[in-house]
Amino acid sequence: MITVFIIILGIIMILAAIIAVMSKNLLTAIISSGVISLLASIIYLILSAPDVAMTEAAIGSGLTTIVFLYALSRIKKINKEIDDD
Amino acid sequence: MDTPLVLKILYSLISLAVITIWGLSLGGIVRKIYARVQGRIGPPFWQPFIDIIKTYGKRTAVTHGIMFFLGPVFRIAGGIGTYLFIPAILGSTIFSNFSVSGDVLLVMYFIFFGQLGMALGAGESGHPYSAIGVARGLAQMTAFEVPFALSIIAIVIQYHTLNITTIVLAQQGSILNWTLFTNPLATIAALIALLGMNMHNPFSVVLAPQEIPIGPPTEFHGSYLALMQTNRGIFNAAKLVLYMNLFFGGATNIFALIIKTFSIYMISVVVGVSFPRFRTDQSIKFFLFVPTLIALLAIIILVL
Amino acid sequence: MRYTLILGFILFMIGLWAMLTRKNLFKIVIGFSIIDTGVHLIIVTIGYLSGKTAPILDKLVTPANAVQKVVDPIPSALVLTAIVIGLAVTALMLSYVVRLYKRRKSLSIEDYRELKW
Amino acid sequence: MVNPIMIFILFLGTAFLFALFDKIHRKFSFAILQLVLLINTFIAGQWLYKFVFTSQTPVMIFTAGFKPPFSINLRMGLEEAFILFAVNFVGLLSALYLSKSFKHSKVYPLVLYLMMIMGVNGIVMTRDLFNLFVFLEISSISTYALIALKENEQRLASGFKYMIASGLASVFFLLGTIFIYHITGTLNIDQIITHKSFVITSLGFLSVFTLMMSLIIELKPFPANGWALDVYQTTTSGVVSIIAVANSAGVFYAFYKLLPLIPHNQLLFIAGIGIVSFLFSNLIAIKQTDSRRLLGYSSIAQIGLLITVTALTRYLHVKSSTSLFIISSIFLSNFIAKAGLFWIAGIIKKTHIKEWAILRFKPGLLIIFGVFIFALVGIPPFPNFWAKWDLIRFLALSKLHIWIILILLGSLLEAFYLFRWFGSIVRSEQNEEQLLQPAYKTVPIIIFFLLLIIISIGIPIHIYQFDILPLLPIVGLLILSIFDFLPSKLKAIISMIIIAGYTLYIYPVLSGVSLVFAFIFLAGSFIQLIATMSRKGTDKGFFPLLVGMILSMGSLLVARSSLEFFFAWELMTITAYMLVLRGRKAEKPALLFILFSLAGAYLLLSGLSYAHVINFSLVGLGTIPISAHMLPITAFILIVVAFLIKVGAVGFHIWLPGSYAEAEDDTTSFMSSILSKTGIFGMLILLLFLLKMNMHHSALFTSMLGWIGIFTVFFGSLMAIFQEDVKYLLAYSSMGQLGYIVLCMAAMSHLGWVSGLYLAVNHLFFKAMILLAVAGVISRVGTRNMYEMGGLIKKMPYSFISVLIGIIALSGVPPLSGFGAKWLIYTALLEKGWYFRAGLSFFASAIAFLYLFRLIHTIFLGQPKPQHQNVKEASPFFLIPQFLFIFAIMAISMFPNLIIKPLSTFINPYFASTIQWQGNTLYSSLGYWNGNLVMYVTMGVFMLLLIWLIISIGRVQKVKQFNIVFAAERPFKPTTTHFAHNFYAHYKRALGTFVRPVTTGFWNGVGEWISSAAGSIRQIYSGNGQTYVLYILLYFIVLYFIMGGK
Repeated sequence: MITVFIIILGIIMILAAIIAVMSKNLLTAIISSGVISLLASIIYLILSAPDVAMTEAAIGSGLTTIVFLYALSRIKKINKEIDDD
Repeated sequence: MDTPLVLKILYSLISLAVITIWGLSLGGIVRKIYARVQGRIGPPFWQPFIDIIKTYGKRTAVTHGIMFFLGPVFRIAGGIGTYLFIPAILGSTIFSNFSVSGDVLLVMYFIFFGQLGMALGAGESGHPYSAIGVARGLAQMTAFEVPFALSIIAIVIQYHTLNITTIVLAQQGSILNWTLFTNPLATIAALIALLGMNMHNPFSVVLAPQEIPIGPPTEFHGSYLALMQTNRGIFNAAKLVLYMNLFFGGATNIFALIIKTFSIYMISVVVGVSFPRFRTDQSIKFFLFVPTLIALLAIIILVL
Repeated sequence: MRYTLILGFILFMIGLWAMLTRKNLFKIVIGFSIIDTGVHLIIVTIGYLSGKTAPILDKLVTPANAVQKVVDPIPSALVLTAIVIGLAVTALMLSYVVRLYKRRKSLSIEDYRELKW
Repeated sequence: MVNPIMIFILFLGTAFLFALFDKIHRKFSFAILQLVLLINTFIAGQWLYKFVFTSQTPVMIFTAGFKPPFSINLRMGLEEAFILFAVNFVGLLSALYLSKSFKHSKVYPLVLYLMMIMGVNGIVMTRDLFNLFVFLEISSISTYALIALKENEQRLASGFKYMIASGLASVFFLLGTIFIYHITGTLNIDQIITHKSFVITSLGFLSVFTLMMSLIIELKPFPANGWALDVYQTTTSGVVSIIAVANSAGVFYAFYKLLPLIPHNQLLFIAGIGIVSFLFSNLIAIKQTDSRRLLGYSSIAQIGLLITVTALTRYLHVKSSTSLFIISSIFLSNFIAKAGLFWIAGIIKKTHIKEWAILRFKPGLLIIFGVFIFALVGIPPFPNFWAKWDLIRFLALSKLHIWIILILLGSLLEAFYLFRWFGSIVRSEQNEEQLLQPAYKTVPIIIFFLLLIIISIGIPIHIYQFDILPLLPIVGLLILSIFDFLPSKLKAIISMIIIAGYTLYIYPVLSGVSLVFAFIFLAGSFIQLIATMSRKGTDKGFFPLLVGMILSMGSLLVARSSLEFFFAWELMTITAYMLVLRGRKAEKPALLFILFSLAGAYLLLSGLSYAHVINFSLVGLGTIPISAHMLPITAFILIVVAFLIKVGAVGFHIWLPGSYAEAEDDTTSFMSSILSKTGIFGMLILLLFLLKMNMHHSALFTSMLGWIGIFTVFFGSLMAIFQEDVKYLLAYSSMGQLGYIVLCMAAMSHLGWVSGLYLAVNHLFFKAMILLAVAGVISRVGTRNMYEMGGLIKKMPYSFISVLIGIIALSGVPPLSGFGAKWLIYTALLEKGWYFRAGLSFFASAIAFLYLFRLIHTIFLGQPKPQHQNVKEASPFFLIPQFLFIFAIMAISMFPNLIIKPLSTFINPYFASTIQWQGNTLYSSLGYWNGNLVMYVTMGVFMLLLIWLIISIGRVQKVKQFNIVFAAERPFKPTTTHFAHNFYAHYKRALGTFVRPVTTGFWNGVGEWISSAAGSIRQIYSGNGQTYVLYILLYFIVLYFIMGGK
């Protein structure tokens, strides 16, 4: 039962990874990579590592995604500055 | 060999006088022969003596510098020295000269003494033809030196000595003991080298009168020239005596000496009369090819 | 749990593929973070031994029987550290990307290769 | 003892408080930073002191009160203390160097800086695998951040490449760690090592492989290192010096720590990884013109060498103290020199290596730069030299031939580009530029310089138990350096005093043949030093080097062991190189000189290492019984080639003409007449071994040597005659003359050796005379082209006389001493049965006439040039030594026994004498010669004829040189009338084929091939970060399969 669950999770993660890599849209890519981490934290739970799961969810998924998004916004800002010039 | 020094010097002077007269006469004879071959009457054989006396008599003298002045002295000292280091007649006290000073190596290298001095004198004369002549002469010398040295090496292998007297002694007894017969290849190579040494045709480009009027001695005149002419006689004869000792059994008396040296000289004269002149590079190639190979062959045969 | 191990490796490969083939600097960083996730997954899986519970002392798990009952806590500890380090590296990479972009206005790695040989 | 944990407490404690400190003042926080590093340096230093000077054993520090695996433990041992001391010290100095950058930056770079150094401290001390990972990451992350300290585009780009490459490597490290943990159940390195048998399983192998490979990747192996080079090239000097030395030191130590995990049979692969890196980095660096990138290549190469050496010493089970010494010496050389060079780069602020020429105007900095370069190359007495010596010795003992070849080849490549750089700086024509040398940048450099010097002097004294004798050359060099401000004349006198004192000091040790060479080296130098008094002003640098060179030649004589001999040999080489480099156009020739000399030195080194005897020296030779097989054939050949290079034997001669010609004129005289004989001296020792050993095939060897000798004579002489440049002519002439000596020595007979030594002494006399005379001439006419001279006999009669005597002595015309040499040579050769060699040497000696006449004619005779109207005689300082030599020549010409008798006595112990005396006549088995009588006869005849000429000719009228018989016309002008240019055109027509530059062509071909190989190999560094990641991946995979992973 758990095995099937893990397999399904795994397939979703792989798909998300592929999307993250292939997507033309950076935002999609960033979100997808966040999803991977999020799903990974579920797997950690199953693997009896609740502490890792929490950290992964908070840092790996949450904080990392925020950092990515911040970087993206900075780049957008730089672009805007150029447009303004 | 315990002749007192004064006596030794006296003997050497006598020996020297004899060889000078003979050397100069040889030159005269050769000129006569040349003339006859070319269909002229030619000068008398004592002409060289007349020339020398005349040139000594010239009173005007200029000098280009100290080396110019010393050049002819070097030249004739080289000639006389060469002769003095060769034992001219076997067993003769008078004609043994100063051969106790050294062996055949000494003679071979003393030959250079006069040439070097002459070259320096000619150099200081400042005449381009002199320099060209010297350049040619030295270049040619390096080439004929090779077969000559090789044939001497062959002789040394043969007789196990560098001592000229011992070499002559080894050739005594029969004409067949001469190096000419016991080691013909070395003799031939050395004789070809002698052609170069004597600077007769085809190896006369050093002095080539048509191209560079008389070459190195161009600027010399009067007593300088006379010294050189004297040397020409002595030096020629000295070389012939050396050859006689090394290849033709040496001489036990003055007549043998005269006959043998005359005959050896005739070889180069005959060749000289019948050949045109080589350019320097041609003669270098020639000497390094034919006679060198012959001499090498002589050594190889002896070593085997 | 072989599957999670395989999953970890697949993620690792995808990340590596991204790092090797994507020209966009952002995508390279994303690739790197995917690799990180994959590796973390591998580590946790290795630490997990089937049928054991989390290394937390409670009623069932007493200090006396902990060694038999719980999963190895060390890999988990490692992963925690690695996650934090991964975040730091990712953040630093992104800051480089932003600064590079500020100067060159390009996100393509192809545009940053004057330095060579 | 301070607990090493204090180090971390200090780092962390202060780092967190920095924001606070900074609120007070930047100066305060910076001072704290310095203080922390200083205290840490002190702590490490204290431990180091304990480990070195007391019998302190390594200690383990356990944290949290548990033993591993339940806690992390640290180790403090000799190695750790050593590295920590170095790292913290360089951190301290680099912080000073960066003080200005820190002043204007925000506060966090200070924190990052501390973190980075702390990371390295942690890497070194920790014994826990995961902890190691954490510290690696700490130092990496702070490095990433610091790279952008003063951000610019290139720095950012390179930093990004660095991050993705290094990030990938650390992921691998993590994977390896966890697999090892999975298998062994522990993270404690010592426990893992004790259970290392797991490596044989395929998973075990994979995990160890992954772990080690990631460390190796961090050590930047070729070709997976493009990212590192970019960082080296772009990062600011203070930071890059830390990255290149401190970070690398940490990672290297981690590698060192984990190396026991590698199974014994895999160690050679690891060594191979290192050597590939060493070779290829050095190869590619040849093409590099960017100074920092060049230093980067060199750093990578040195790290590669370290990897190789570490793996090899472990492979060979070399005694740990020895292997530690070798590794730490190589490590230190690179550590100090590289940090110093990167710091200098920050002062120069020029990228292109040619632009570094401005260093020329900062003599102090230039000296330091040179010392760092020499330290890298392994010139004595710097640590690398000793490491090289021990290393090659062990490799030779273990018959790892290929490794010797590769290591020495790589070293030679490295020497090539480093010396090329050095030469181009010293000899460039660049104009002076303002160069800021702020104290905060200069002080670290000077401190490292001094540190290097102290270590370099400490090693020979403490580790090799050198007494003062072999170090005297360095002492002499230093003494003269102190007096370098004095005028040349005074310094020449000081030098003479030093040499005289040295001679007296070593005199008791000398005997037999070493007396002959002492005479050549020391007395010859002493007399020639007079000529150096003609130097104007203070002429800085010349005398220290010269004295260093002369004394190291003396050192060769009194060396007691192979090491002392080699030490002196290398010292002599480097001082000679620097002297050559002083020549105005000597950049290229000097490079060629040092390359060939170093190649020779390396051959000598490997030869000595293969020899089963540690007493390769004349003094040492007497102290040991010689037995067969002491010198295997390989050793013999290697050593003999080394000496053949030194004498410039044909095939190895291409360095010779250029360096003789382009060196300063008085230097040339030293080189030709004295220095070249060191090769002969070495060969003499070698042949003595051969003689006593009864080696198989020894007759064949000496026969070959004889042929090499005679061909050297022949080609040297032949090439000499076609030279227009007088110094080239004399250089080739020297080559020829040394060929004679080789030929004579090879004859291996009493007469052969007597003639060889006779010629060696005679060559000193006449060659020094001619060269000094020529030096005098050149100093007056300002050209070396002979056709631009002419007729100088009237202006410089004394110089003319010495050249005249010189050429007569050289050519071998009786009655001067040269004939003695010829007589001895030919007699020896004919006795030996070497007929063809004798024939060829007759030819060569006739050829010598050609160049000698050309020499004297085109300079002194013929038509003078109008522009030399007012030329004066050469300076008396040139003339005095010449006349001393003339006197010597005259003495041995008149009384050959003066020299031949003692020589014969010296040779007697080795060969039965075949010559005897009767009065003044010398008898050989073949002939005889009375030099005395020849002299009298010649002089007598000459004087008589001279008197006769003077009498007969009467009054002579002196005419001008130009007053010549010229077809009744005057020639156009004297200049065109002087027949001098292309003097032997006809000879060239006849024998020109023999002087085609075959050898030069060959060596040029080799050079071009290497250069183009370097050019194409470096194309792999495409500049694209992704490519570099790919390389890392491929590197991983390929090596995995190569090393037998399944």
